[in-house]
Amino acid sequence: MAWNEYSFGLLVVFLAALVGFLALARERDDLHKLLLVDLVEVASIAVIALLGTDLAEALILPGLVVGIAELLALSQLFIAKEGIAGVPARGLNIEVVQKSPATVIIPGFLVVYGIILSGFTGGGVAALGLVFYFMSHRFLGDFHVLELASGISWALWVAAFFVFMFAPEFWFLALMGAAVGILLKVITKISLVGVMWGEPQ
Amino acid sequence: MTPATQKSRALAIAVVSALAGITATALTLAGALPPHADAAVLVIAFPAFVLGLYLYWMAREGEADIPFVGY
Amino acid sequence: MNEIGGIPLFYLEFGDIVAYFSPFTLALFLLALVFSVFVIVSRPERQIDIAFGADAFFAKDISLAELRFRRFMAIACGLACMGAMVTGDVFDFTLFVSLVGICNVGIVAAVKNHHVQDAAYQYGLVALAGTVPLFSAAAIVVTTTGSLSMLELASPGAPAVPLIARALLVLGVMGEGMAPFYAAKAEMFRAPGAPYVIMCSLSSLLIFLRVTEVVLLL
Amino acid sequence: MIAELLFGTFFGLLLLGIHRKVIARIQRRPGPPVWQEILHMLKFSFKTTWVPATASAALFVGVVLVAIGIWTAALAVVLSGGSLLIVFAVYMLHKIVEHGFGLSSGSPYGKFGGVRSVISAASEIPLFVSVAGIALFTRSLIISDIVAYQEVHGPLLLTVPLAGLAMYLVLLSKMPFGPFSIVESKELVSGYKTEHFGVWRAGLEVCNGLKTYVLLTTFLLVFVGTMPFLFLLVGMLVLVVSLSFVCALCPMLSPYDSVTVQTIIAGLMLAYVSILVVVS
Repeated sequence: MAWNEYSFGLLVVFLAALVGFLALARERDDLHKLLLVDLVEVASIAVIALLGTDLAEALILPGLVVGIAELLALSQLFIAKEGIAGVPARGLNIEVVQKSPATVIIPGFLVVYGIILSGFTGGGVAALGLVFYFMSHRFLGDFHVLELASGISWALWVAAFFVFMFAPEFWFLALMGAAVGILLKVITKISLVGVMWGEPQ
Repeated sequence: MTPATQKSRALAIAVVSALAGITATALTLAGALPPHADAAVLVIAFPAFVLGLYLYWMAREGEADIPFVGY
Repeated sequence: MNEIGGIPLFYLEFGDIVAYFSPFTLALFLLALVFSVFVIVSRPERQIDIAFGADAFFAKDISLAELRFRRFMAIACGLACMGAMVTGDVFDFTLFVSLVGICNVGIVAAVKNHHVQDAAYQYGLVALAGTVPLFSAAAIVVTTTGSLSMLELASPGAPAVPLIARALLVLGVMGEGMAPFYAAKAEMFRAPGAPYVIMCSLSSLLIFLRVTEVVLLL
Repeated sequence: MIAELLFGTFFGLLLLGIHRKVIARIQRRPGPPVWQEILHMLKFSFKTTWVPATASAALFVGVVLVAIGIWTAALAVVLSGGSLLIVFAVYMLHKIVEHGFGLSSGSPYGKFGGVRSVISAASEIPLFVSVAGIALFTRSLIISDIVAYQEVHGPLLLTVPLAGLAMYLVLLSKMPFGPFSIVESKELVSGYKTEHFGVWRAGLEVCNGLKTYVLLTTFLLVFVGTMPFLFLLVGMLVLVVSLSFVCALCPMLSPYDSVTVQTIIAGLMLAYVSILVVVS
């Protein structure tokens, strides 16, 4: 078998995974095990990334989604199992952060730039701005509006894919729909992280 | 549901599934139906026939015996 | 070695992703469907426990909220299974398999029993670790052959799939709940709610049967 | 196919009756008459039947239908010379049936029977070893192809005897009163069948008859090849008697030992098939 860049990359990734698994085998604490499994999971994403084409990006996304879903499910289960639900969380109670206009300007800039970028990356950039905003200003509104927006934009994204499949002649419409859908989806979903950071006690 | 209707319903299940199975096998022997269609019909009809028939002849129409109430 | 599970009866095309129904996959698909229907129509049983040291027994009841959640997870598990049975795409197969893993955890996670939750957690860790060989296998398949379609890979003249990819695929599926990794899973079956718990063992058997076909096909 | 179906059920039950008789004679008991299992099936079908109050009704009844249905499908596949993989899938899914029987009633005895059937998952691995062994030589898993291969090259039992042994162990772990039948052992009353009485039990007996017939037919077709119908029946009888000797002479293992022994066998078989792969 010829040794090329791919084989070496694979070897390195498998070594990394092996190290992760060894750590996993030695670890006894349940929470640490979960964190280590997440670390090992990165190796599998790296194997896909070694593909080195656009297809890799298309495969990483669902792989990542499934991995994160499992991780979330397990952390929820861990919380239930250890009975640590209902522990109060505190927000960032820093006066400068709460009063400074920079906490409005920077998110504003990021959101506008993100919308111009559009798509998954744009969503990520805009979401970063919103996370920053929500973290510095306590958000006391209704999460359900955000979740609703996220759900509807997700449906838009899926609908756009159906257009690609069954009516390819409207590809431009579908492309725009998918771009806007994923933008809104990623913005709203990630900004929830900022919201969840601190709830008033 | 009265015991009598239960009994007749079990009989109906048994008869219908038996007819379905026999028809499918006959049609297959005559060459009108592919063998896997016959198998598909029988996979559903045979269990239904077995349980329908047994439930039919198990069921009592009249009053049940006085149950044994212990020593 | 082309027609492992019999000659495919029909193909269902979604763009370039083809789901195919051979007698083998169709039979497995129908079984997953039948048990999903059981999950929908049947109420959970009331498990009887004997109190040790006393002449007494008690029945466990499942609350409505718990029932709803577990029924939902069991149906999701059934759907993921059906997907894994008929898909003709290696990567889709691995995704469905890891989805089955999540759903299996979800089915028993709502049970208020420490042993069951602990077993579910340990099983979840193994299942999560199992996604590593699964995704690696799919990635290696597509890198070495340039295709993820099982039908293309099975056709004569297709580039050979390396042995390591097949081995990783089997290893990943075993991680989702087959011997010898089922040790944590057996404890999950303590949980009451027969229709849902059966979905756990059914799903891992079905994906194992399917992976046998996939590995022989590639 | 109806004739084969009915014949298979009754002949399978007769074989199970012979199995009991042979075991009894080896153990110097008179034993029941050979048609006892057929009588059993009929007797249960006349008994008063209802669904227990604690049971999950749809599953309780549905699993009986599934049990008969999957083995009907397996018989159809064997008769039409379809894929061997389907027969083995049905064999593995029988575990789900046992599990369903055990859990659906809510009885602790049934539950333990069902859980035991799940923990003996290692008993299936020899199955895949025999599949792999066969596939290596015949390059096909379609039963008709395997039969055709044997007409040219002679019985597979002589070519891959250890794959045959693996399949024999698989048959053994599904025979009643065997060393591995921990799922219906007596400390659990009747194991997973405890709560299925009356008509439901009769349905299970039908399934057992059919299962025995299908598994023995598969073994003979796959490892010995095609033969006249009468020879097939004689071959099944010989197989059953040999299985009865094993069952009569081996005590039932404890659940832990059963799983350990099955795992060891599975490991040995896996090593064997990897050697086969390397050699070929």
